[in-house]
Amino acid sequence: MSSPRHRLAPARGRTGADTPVKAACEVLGRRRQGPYWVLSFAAREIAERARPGQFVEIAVDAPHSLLRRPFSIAGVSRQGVAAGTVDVVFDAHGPGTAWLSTVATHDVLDIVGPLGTPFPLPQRKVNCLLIGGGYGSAPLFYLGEKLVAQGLRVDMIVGAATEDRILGTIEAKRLSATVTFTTDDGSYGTRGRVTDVLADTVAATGAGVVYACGPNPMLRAVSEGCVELGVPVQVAVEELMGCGIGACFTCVMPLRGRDGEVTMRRTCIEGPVFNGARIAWDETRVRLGPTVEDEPDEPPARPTDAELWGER
Amino acid sequence: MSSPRHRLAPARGRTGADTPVKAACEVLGRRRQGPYWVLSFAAREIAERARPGQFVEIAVDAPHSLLRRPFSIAGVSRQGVAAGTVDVVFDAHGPGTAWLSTVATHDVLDIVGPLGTPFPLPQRKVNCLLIGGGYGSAPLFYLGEKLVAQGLRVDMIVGAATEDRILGTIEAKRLSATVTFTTDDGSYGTRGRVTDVLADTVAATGAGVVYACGPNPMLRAVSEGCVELGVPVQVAVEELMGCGIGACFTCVMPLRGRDGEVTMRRTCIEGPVFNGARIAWDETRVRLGPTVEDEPDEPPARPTDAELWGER
Amino acid sequence: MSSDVRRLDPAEVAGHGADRAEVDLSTDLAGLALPDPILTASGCFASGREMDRFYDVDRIAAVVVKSITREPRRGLPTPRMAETPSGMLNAIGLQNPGVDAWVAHDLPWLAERGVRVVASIAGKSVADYRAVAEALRAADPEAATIRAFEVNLSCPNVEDRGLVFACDPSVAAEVIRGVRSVAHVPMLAKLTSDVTDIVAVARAVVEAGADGLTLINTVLGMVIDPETGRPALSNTYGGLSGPAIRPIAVRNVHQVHTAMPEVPILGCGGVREATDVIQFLRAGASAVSVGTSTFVDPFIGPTLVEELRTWCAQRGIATVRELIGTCTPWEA
Amino acid sequence: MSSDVRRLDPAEVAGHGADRAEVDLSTDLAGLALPDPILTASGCFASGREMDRFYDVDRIAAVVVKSITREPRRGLPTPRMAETPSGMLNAIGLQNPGVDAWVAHDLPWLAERGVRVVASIAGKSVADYRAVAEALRAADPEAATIRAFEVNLSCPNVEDRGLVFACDPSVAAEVIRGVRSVAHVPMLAKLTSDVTDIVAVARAVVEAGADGLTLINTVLGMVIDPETGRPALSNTYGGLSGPAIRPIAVRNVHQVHTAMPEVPILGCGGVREATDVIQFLRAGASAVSVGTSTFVDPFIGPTLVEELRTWCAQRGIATVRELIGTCTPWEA
Ligand SMILES: Cc1cc2nc3c(=O)[nH]c(=O)nc-3n(C[C@H](O)[C@H](O)[C@H](O)COP(=O)(O)OP(=O)(O)OC[C@H]3O[C@@H](n4cnc5c(N)ncnc54)[C@H](O)[C@@H]3O)c2cc1C
Ligand SMILES: Cc1cc2nc3c(=O)[nH]c(=O)nc-3n(C[C@H](O)[C@H](O)[C@H](O)COP(=O)(O)OP(=O)(O)OC[C@H]3O[C@@H](n4cnc5c(N)ncnc54)[C@H](O)[C@@H]3O)c2cc1C
Ligand SMILES: Cc1cc2nc3c(=O)[nH]c(=O)nc-3n(C[C@H](O)[C@H](O)[C@H](O)COP(=O)(O)O)c2cc1C
Ligand SMILES: Cc1cc2nc3c(=O)[nH]c(=O)nc-3n(C[C@H](O)[C@H](O)[C@H](O)COP(=O)(O)O)c2cc1C
Ligand code: FES
Ligand code: FES
Repeated sequence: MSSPRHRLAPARGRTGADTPVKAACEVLGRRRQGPYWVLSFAAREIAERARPGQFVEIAVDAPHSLLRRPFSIAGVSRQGVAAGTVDVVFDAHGPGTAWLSTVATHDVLDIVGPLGTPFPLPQRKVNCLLIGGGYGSAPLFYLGEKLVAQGLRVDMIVGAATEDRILGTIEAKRLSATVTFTTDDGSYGTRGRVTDVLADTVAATGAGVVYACGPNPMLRAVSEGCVELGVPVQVAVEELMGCGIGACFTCVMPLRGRDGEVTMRRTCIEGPVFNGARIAWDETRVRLGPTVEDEPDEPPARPTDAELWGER
Repeated sequence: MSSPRHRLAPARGRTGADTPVKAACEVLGRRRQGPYWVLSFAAREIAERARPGQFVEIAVDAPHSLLRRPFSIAGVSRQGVAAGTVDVVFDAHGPGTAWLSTVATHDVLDIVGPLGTPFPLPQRKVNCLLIGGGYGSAPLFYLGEKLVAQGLRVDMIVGAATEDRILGTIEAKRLSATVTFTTDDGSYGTRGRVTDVLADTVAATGAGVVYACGPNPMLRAVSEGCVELGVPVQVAVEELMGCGIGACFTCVMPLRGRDGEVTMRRTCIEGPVFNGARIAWDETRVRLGPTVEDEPDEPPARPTDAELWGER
Repeated sequence: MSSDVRRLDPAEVAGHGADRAEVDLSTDLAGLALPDPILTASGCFASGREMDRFYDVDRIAAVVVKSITREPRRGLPTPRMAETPSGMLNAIGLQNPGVDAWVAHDLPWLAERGVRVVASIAGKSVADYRAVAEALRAADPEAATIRAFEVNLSCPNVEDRGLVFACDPSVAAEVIRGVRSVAHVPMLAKLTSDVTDIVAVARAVVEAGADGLTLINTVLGMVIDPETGRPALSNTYGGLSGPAIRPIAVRNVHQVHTAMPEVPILGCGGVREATDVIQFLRAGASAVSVGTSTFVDPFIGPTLVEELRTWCAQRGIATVRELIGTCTPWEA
Repeated sequence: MSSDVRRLDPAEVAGHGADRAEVDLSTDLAGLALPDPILTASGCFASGREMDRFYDVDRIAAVVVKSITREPRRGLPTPRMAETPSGMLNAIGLQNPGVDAWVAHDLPWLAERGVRVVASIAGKSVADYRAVAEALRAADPEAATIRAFEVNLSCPNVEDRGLVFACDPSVAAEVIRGVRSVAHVPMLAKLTSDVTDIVAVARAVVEAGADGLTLINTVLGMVIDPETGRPALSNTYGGLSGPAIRPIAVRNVHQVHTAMPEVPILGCGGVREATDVIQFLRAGASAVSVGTSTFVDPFIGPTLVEELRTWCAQRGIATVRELIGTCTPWEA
């Protein structure tokens, strides 16, 4: 790809590995993946700093739109010909994402990132169950690669409303020891929600930790399921974001501290990855989607949150 | 050009020859002409109805922009391979015109037109002097073709600030018996304003009518010059337009009626072509630009407004 | 496609759903029966004739004509407008031919074309307003064409800048009483949002005899040319309109409807798409009027009617009237 | 490039004109000397620390921090925001840790970083406001960090919806007198445009002891989800901000400056580009504060400073102060 990348101004911001930058990013490609779009862009500083679970904020040029749009980082390349590339996977449903689905290779996007908290990686050996819903699976593949590279066993549950909305069947199979697919209508895999198979899968895979990303009602159900099962759970939530950088306080989730007190935490800077057991779901507007039907028999001993990554 | 024109919806509106339509128009090309842009688009209904002096209103997609932008029709093709093509010439100076300078061939523009009053054509044989300033020359070439086709002699004065802002040197020479170029800085043709050469040119060409298009201060000077010379003058003025279709009353010019009373007339529907002698320039914000320096000696007998086209 | 080119085209949407034809779009606005809830906004549709070049304007549910004053008004000098982010600023100064000329020239044309007219009345004094209403009643005593009055209490562009009737509940009420005493048709009071308490003004004019309310007129604003330091408008200040003010307009409608659910409201401000109409209806409006969007799309009225029909059909909504006032606040 | 990607980049413009370095951007805001006229807007820069991830926030002329209340505030439930045409609507409910926690955690960091702070004070009663001011004075008696107070009289999101201090001149004045009695730094009163007569409110608070005014806070608005009929915000109404309201803000500044030319004004509302800053200065503001645009561009503050420098240099303007109040209305 003959790229005018050298003409782009350097990203603005600090050089620290944990700080976000604002960069003019050349679009390297945009392609369909099932019902979703995969967008790749050149963003060396973001690629170097990104960790799974973090997101970027992309300025969109949709009519009369003002605010950036947040997207989870679905993957980065740090080496080789594609070094400095960042991918996001998105669903074109509103004006901003519709506009994004029309950008052309070599267009330049204004992007801020990486933002938010990454998924914490286990500090000890444990089997990891990754649960993705819709485009929420994208960042989990990125996480899964890290976990596998760390020598951990990864299993997945990938859910969607219908077969054609399942993201990354092949990636899921390649990455994980086992994959369970669920669809609401049974058009692919097990009929039902991801939580319908949660307990069985945890039991079957000996999962010691669950990571989930997808619609908030799914995350609520997964979190509550994991609490019942006694499995630590980290979820990457979505909330309306005015800024994505911690400045506006629009994106809050109620989190219960160890003292039981609930405080409103900004999803964009204290999240989007939260301990799912700590979210005071009752105080959110997130209505329980699917419910866990089966009670697990005799859960195996598993590491606690504290053992895994210190308290979060 | 392999065109998806057949996919475009038909223009909306009435079928009468004197009514405007709203059409989705495919861009056929966009090219530089000196400092200006020439934009060609497919608009069969507009091409068929357009007459010189009329304009179109183009919806622009500049950030946060709402209103259409008006542009004089610089030419149309009614026959041959380019049938149904309309050209406009524009200067990219603000966000709307900057955006327009980025449209690509096959893009679809939303255009309303033709709008406004055309230049009235003389009903008797008379020499015509056409005076254009900047991009204002564009519609005059279109007018000039009509006049020449009617067997009339056409002469031109083409003015601009500097040589590189003169539009259509070749077109001007091809069309007219004589062309006088003026530039403010003398970089091309006569140094000065178009009005500096007005009296001489009128005398030399025996012009019986003046048509002018360009910045309003130039039109004021030309109008006042023509009044002094006793030559009928038709000018196509510019005023801020909210709608271009007569609905908002933002675009008014003060016109003096035969009774001496001044009324505010909408440029978009009762203009943009007005009898320059009727405009109450004193009551406008248009400050006199150039002034006519030389008094003409003994102007030849010329047809009056009434004789040319009935009172306007 | 351009920013204000709409995606949905009536020709396209006409194919969808079998029940489109069955959707009942009719509504009632303060006793005025309307085939659909899409009206024009005063000052944004001129006399009606200009728009008739594009399509038969009797297709419009009702045309709210440009405000009419007792005497002819020349209006303000240019510049009269400026574009703003997602909006525009205008100061026209109520240019109009005066009620006598309007009755002589515009009314007959509208009558002949069978247009349902809402006559917008403006003035500098209570006597002015009443005189216009009287002249209109005299010209159309049977209300064959003029089906309602809209009393423009809120134009910020009149010469006497201190006097914006709609800013003072008692002054506004006085005007309404004046017009009421001679009005032979339902009367809407058009208010401005530029007040501390819109509900207080609304209450005052309703008590004075307004049959309904038009909410809202433009919001007072200003643009300065950074280079010259001159106001963009010759009048210094002007009225802000268009999508930029839509959230302000919806809020006003909701506030007034919540306080006085029985008062019919004509919603106005930034309507551009069918979903905007739905917002106004749910907030409590019985119909909407479309202003600035007409400048961008002369076909906006008929287009919105078709979009609205499709929107309702797709959701199994049998009549738009069932949407009015159906905004449900979140439980605390 | 995207709609809100700005064309001018400081790195690019830095090359222009030899006199850029000589342009004097410094200004004075009610006795507070500032190196340039670009401040942050309350509630749009959090505590300062979040933005310091991008650049040294002590580069900002002054940081107006998120409004501080006596007690900690949890704020409102989500949804707290909605996008609108060229703007946004928000209802945060003044989430903040309370003055004690702010003094304990935020102030020391700001002090250490040498940030010039304007402390925004909010409350539910005069006593509340005064208590916050007292606590702030106690924490920084020498005004080493807290250089001014901004009294937020206009937040429409407090629980007690009837009580918007800035809507009533006498109530607003009472708050200002309360804070004045304990304030040790210049005090700005932040007003809302949602009143019938902004000049009356401005006059009342100035007479009560405000050293300057911040104009304006957000404009009350509403968005309804057309599908569900729910307000887009859990609070039903929210504050409209961003470029959409800029013409309203400029008008307020011009009105108040025209009536009281000697009163310093901090302009606020929809600032996005250098030319917007010029509009506010010409309308009569001594400086501006930037809110919503920060959400779109974290670097907006430093960028505006560079753009402003270039704008002035290109026009031979030696000091931005010479622009203040230089709007010349058209001759009639
Ligand atoms: C941390 C985070 C990560 C995300 N990752 C992805 C991703 O990887 N792929 C993807 O397709 N989408 C993702 N989303 C959702 C995505 O941001 C929205 O789909 C997008 O903003 C919608 O913009 P729109 O203009 O198309 O739609 P509209 O609905 O018109 O947007 C209007 C406003 O609502 C906001 N909004 C709408 N939907 C959402 C949502 N679900 N979450 C947050 N804000 C929303 C928009 O940002 C905008 O401000 C993520 C959201 C968050 C918060
Ligand atoms: C009848 C008519 C015919 C015209 N024909 C041509 C033409 O053939 N070629 C050409 O280059 N220009 C023409 N213009 C001017 C052209 O419309 C403006 O240059 C254009 O609208 C500027 O838009 P912008 O967004 O680039 O600039 P901005 O200055 O940012 O525009 C802001 C607003 O001001 C209006 N505006 C700005 N300049 C003018 C102007 N000179 N006249 C009217 N409105 C203006 C815009 O329409 C817009 O509403 C014509 C104007 C009129 C009224
Ligand atoms: C150019 C223009 C002229 C207007 N003239 C009038 C008028 O004469 N009488 C009136 O009551 N309202 C007038 N208005 C206000 C509109 O009727 C309407 O209330 C306002 O523009 C908000 O609606 P919109 O956002 O759909 O334009 C005018 C508005 C514009 C933009
Ligand atoms: C998310 C958000 C939170 C805000 N919080 C406060 C606040 O706590 N105190 C205050 O005085 N103003 C607050 N404001 C108002 C801003 O300070 C500013 O007055 C307003 O947004 C207009 O400026 P803008 O258009 O530049 O955003 C807030 C605005 C927004 C958008
Ligand atoms: S989105 Fe602004 S604080 Fe999180
Ligand atoms: S531009 Fe609207 S009436 Fe002429």
